[in-house]
Amino acid sequence: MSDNWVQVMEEGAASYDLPAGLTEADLKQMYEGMIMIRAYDERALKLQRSGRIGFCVTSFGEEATQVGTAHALRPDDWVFPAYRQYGVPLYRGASMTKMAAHLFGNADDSAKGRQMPAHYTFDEHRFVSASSVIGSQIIHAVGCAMAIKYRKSDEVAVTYFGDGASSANDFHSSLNFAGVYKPPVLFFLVNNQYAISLPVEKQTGISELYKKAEGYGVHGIRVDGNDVIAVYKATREAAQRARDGKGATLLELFTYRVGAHSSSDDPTRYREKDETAEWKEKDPIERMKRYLQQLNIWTEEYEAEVWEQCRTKLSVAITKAEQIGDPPWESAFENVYAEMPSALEAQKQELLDRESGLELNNEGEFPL
Amino acid sequence: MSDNWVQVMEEGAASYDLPAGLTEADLKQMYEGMIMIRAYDERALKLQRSGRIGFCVTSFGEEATQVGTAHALRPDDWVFPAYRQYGVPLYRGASMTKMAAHLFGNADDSAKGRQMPAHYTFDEHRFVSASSVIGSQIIHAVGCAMAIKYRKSDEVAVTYFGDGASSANDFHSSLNFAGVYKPPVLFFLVNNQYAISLPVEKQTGISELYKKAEGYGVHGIRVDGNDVIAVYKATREAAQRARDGKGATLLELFTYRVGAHSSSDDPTRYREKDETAEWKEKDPIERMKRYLQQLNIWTEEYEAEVWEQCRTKLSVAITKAEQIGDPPWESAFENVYAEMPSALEAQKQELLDRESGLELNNEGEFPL
Amino acid sequence: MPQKTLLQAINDGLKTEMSRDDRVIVMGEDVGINGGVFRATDGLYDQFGPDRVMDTPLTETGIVGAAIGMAVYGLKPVPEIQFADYTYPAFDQIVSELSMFRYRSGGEYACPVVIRTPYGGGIRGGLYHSQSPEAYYTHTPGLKVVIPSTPYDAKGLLAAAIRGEDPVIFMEPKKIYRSFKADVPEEDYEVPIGPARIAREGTDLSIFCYGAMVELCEKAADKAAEEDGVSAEIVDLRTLYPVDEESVLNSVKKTGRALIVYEAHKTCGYGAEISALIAEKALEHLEAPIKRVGGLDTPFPYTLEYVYMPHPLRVYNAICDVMAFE
Amino acid sequence: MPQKTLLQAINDGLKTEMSRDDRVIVMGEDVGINGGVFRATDGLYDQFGPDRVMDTPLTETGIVGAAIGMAVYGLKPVPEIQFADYTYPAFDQIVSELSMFRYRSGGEYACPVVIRTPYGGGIRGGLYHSQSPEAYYTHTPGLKVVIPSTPYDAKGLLAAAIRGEDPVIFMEPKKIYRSFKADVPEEDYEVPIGPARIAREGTDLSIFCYGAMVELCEKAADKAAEEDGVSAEIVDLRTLYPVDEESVLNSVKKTGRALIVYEAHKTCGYGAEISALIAEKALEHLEAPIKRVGGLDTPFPYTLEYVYMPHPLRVYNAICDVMAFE
Ligand SMILES: Cc1ncc(C[n+]2csc(CCOP(=O)(O)OP(=O)(O)O)c2C)c(N)n1
Ligand SMILES: Cc1ncc(C[n+]2csc(CCOP(=O)(O)OP(=O)(O)O)c2C)c(N)n1
Ligand SMILES: [Mg+2]
Ligand SMILES: [Mg+2]
Repeated sequence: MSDNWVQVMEEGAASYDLPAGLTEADLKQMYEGMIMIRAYDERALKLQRSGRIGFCVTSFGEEATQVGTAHALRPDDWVFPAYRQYGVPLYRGASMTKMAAHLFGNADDSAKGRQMPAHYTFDEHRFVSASSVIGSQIIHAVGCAMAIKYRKSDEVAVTYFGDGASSANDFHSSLNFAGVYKPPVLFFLVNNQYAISLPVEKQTGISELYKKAEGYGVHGIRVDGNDVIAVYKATREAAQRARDGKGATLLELFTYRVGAHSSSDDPTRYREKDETAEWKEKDPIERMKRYLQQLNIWTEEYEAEVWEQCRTKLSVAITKAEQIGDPPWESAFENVYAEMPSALEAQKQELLDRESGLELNNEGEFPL
Repeated sequence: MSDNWVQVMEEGAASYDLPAGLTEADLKQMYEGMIMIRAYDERALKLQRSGRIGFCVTSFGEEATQVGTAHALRPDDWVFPAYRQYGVPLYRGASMTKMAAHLFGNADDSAKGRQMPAHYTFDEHRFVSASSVIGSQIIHAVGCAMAIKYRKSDEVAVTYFGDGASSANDFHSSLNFAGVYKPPVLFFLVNNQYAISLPVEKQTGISELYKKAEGYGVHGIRVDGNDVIAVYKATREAAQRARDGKGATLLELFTYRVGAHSSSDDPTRYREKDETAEWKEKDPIERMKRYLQQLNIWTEEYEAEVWEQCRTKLSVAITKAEQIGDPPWESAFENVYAEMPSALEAQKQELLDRESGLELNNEGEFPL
Repeated sequence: MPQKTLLQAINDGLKTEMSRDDRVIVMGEDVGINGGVFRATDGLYDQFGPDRVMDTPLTETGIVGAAIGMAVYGLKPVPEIQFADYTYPAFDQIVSELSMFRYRSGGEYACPVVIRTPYGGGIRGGLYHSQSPEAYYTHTPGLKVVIPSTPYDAKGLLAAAIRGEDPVIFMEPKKIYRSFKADVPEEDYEVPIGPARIAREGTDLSIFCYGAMVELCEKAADKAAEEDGVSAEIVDLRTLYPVDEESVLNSVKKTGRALIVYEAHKTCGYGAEISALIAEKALEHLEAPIKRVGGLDTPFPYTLEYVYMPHPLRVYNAICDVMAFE
Repeated sequence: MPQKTLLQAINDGLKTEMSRDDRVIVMGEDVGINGGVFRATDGLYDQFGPDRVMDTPLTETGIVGAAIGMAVYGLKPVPEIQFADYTYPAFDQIVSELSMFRYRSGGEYACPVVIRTPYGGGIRGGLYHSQSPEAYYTHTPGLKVVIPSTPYDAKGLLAAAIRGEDPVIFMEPKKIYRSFKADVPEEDYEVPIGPARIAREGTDLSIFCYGAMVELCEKAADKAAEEDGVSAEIVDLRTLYPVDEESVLNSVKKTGRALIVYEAHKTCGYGAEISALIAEKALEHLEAPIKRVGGLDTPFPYTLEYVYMPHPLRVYNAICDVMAFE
């Protein structure tokens, strides 16, 4: 293992010591967390395929990047995610009903049905609403961390984004600000090797993306993103550095997008089945399972029970969510400003007076 | 001298061999070119101070970055400059009258008086019009180089920009494209250590800016920007690499902005006189002079004659330029599109019909 | 004659232009192997290869900026921005560079780049896959802004845009990408940039619209004709800048009443310009206030998309309002 | 009471707000040691130190984006963008992020960032130091857009913007930064965001304007009063979004004639919205077409700045046109 490559669980098996002060309970919690995400994705995709929700994003194969980081952070650390990190609030204990409500974009959704699925927001979990614009959230994490530093607080701000996002404007502004102001921010670059159809080799001229940090005077490191303990360990250390006033770290979490980009995408158009199969072998949940087995804390019954619990939790939440209707149409006018300007009030009144022309009228299909 | 630091003329004196196939005539040409820029700047500043032109930019201390690069390029190589590289067209033989016309923004200006001074354009010298928006031209050079590659031509596209511009969006998009497509483009990062009042230490988290290239898989190198021969040599090599299909190079030309940012700026507000004095010692023209002296190709008379010629050329051109009036007011409507749309024609007609309200009406002062 | 959807017509148009002129280069995110997320560039990669159909990194400012550099060299790039909402990271390149290159260089350098981008709602794309930013671009001198509403026009206007000498923002109404087919000639042809199209003649009021709103206005007009005997003239503007002032003013002079329909936020949307144009140059012909039906002055919601967007019934109601005025 | 220029009033306003509330942070290019290129932030660095007056790297998207993150945390950042023309590299952060944060998060996260930026012509700044991009921002729901025209309003509106809960684009007319002085109270006070100001009462026609155009309209109105006995009412809008509809409509109902003056490109400029508003809601009160005097539909030229910009005589001519109509 080189200096800049963090891996704890050897790919086959191995390393029986519990690292970094982790207890067996910690390991189980992480294992269960990953299964929860897997179960969530399977269910979301089913809902989408059967037309019960309009769109979904999955993170098959990337569960460790979410759970390992989340486990290492404090609940008061701020999270600025992309769309593929809903596993983080799930792990932080977000209400499953609220999660499901967002999938439906219903009246109970904390985003009030205004965003496409996968754009969760949970202020009680410091999981901050993101746009769909790739990369734009990165700089918000930096600003948040600058504010933390200004307030001399010991929270950390973290942000997740993809290999594709490393090409975006605000990757650059963010790393640059981080190098100059040294705020307590962690950059989780989830390199799943694809930006929709574009493989990472065509995204940028280097293959080890963590090296981009150097050009900004920011500490960079590459982590086996399918190794949940390595992700935990690297995050833990980087967060400590940040809290100690030593500034930012860019953590490249090297992994693979096993599923499609989204429910609208067809990856067979642009990549080989073999490649995907190879990475399915490296499944982070399977890897952890082998580890737990070697520690003798895994049994078939345990596994079955975890799955059962996850699925039940999901079923209950989804049944509930499906009964909740759309947000009231008037809510479309709220929260544009702290107070509704009178012109907007008038636009609302105009619809209210008529209440006609308020039916669904979509013809197209969401493409990506 | 390290691998990534190009210097030919030792600061004190030294190294008597003519490098890289340069003749004495080449050396003299470069020396004279630098003096021409110096003379130009002195005159422009005087014109500005006496209110004869509205604004100007100077490049005191940065003459070698322009002349060294220009000497190494072919006339058919494309130049995408910032505002501080008017020495390049000057060196490429642009008409002095045209240069002066631009200072006045008069009817003879090839930019038709539409841009502030220091935004020259000369299609006959492949010196491409730039905006004032910092960094935005860098990606144009990359696109041009991609087109060159598409056409399998052996031209090279080059772009100049400052240390400040390395923080801009299009520095990032440009280096990234260069790493991916490997087009024949050279990036001249003129690190003069200031972006208006911001010292480079606060601009970014590293001090050797050429290292930014690595994160994109682009070749990077640092050059003594006050050593015109080093600049020449490094450019020559990088251009050859580009023509050979080996892709882009980022050349950090390390220098110092001896003058103010522009005629509106007062550097005493933000930097110490000592610092500037120290760098005046490193003057690139003086340095070259010592070199020529050691080669025994410098005399007092030669020097005096060069200055005399430059000044005369300038005086002639400026006298001429000052007699040319403003562009006709109707010209404000031209070149918005290939053909003038009728609505614009109507706006013109409206003024024509009235011809009142066409006097100058400025109250403010340009601040930077 | 083959029947094509608007999307197929665009695909056809791109193939035609690329075959005619090797200066034409297509570039953008996922436009190559994947054929574009909407499939507008489907088949181009196979036919023209990776040098002419370039998959790019995820940077819109890079895409537009590089296209500008290519155009300066003499090529004719046709970049795709995956969604009009993602033109904003490229805003500086579009507004400060692309639009002004010819002007600032005194005519030395032109930038005939055609930016294709799908815009508008109707596919449940939520806040960031539904916007209609045309007014940002019609307020930017140096750009032409074109929006087709039929397959025939889509191919013909695209041809005119690519063959022209000016930068064009070519906005494609994604809602109707696949919603109907119509005749599209195999041959190449141009629909000139500038003239509006009278989509339907009428005498009682003029409806000005473009893109996906044309079909919707037709529905509303049908209802008004049937139920109220109103004869609405529908003017499909097609080119937003430079606008066909004459067609706008002639129509309103004929009918005396004007309604403008657009999906973008109502305030400061493009419809405001049409209204101001009429109020400046044909006010004395008006028999009723000029009404606008626009998108809401809110961001574009996901679930409540139908509240945000103009709907045939909202347009119908507006027709009634305008007709009721005496 | 002290007499201050508009620029001094802004400087005073910043000092006042920073003294009142330690959440207020100033940031931007050259705003620290250098005091801002226009000196709007002069003295702040010495008084409040580098933690609250932050010199930033040259990246507008970084400046606005970081300010958003700070606001999410609970601070009140007041970034300066050196010229309004340089808001474009930050356009995505402003339009996709800043404006929509509250909406998209269902009200969970607010972003009370106040972006200060000098705009407009009048200092021979050429293409890229003269633009008036207000219409881009008034077309963006979620933003408030404020433009003062007097020192008193500048301080008071800035206070209201900073103390408010919404993002504000605070545009400062650089042409009149230093051109006159007027009373500015030492104490802190607010001028509320929203209401327009009747700069001059009149009965014959209404002139709607803002920023540096107000002074210019006053000159034109003086001439019209003297030479033609015209009594012009001048409405200084001050807040462009949300606009004070009532004041606009009341004025036009009183005078029956409307003229709108702005420096931005005429087509799709903010004046189009005011015209459309009147044409929709007060058409029956109009005795003449609604006229707009705007900047040209060209980029902003350097030498020929005076051709581009509205001039008192152009406004005067327009007053005559509007009054001539019967
Ligand atoms: C600015 C912008 N451009 C384009 C898109 C369309 N788009 C959505 S996701 C995506 C790819 C993102 O790839 P990556 O950052 O690697 O994240 P991943 O999907 O792999 O998690 C693209 C191009 C967008 N959302 N925003
Ligand atoms: C996008 C943008 N932001 C701000 C400015 C204002 N400005 C003009 S020059 C300058 C500093 C540029 O510094 P650098 O890139 O180092 O070039 P130098 O002046 O040192 O040659 C700034 C901030 C600008 N022109 N464009
Ligand atoms: Mg990816
Ligand atoms: Mg510099």
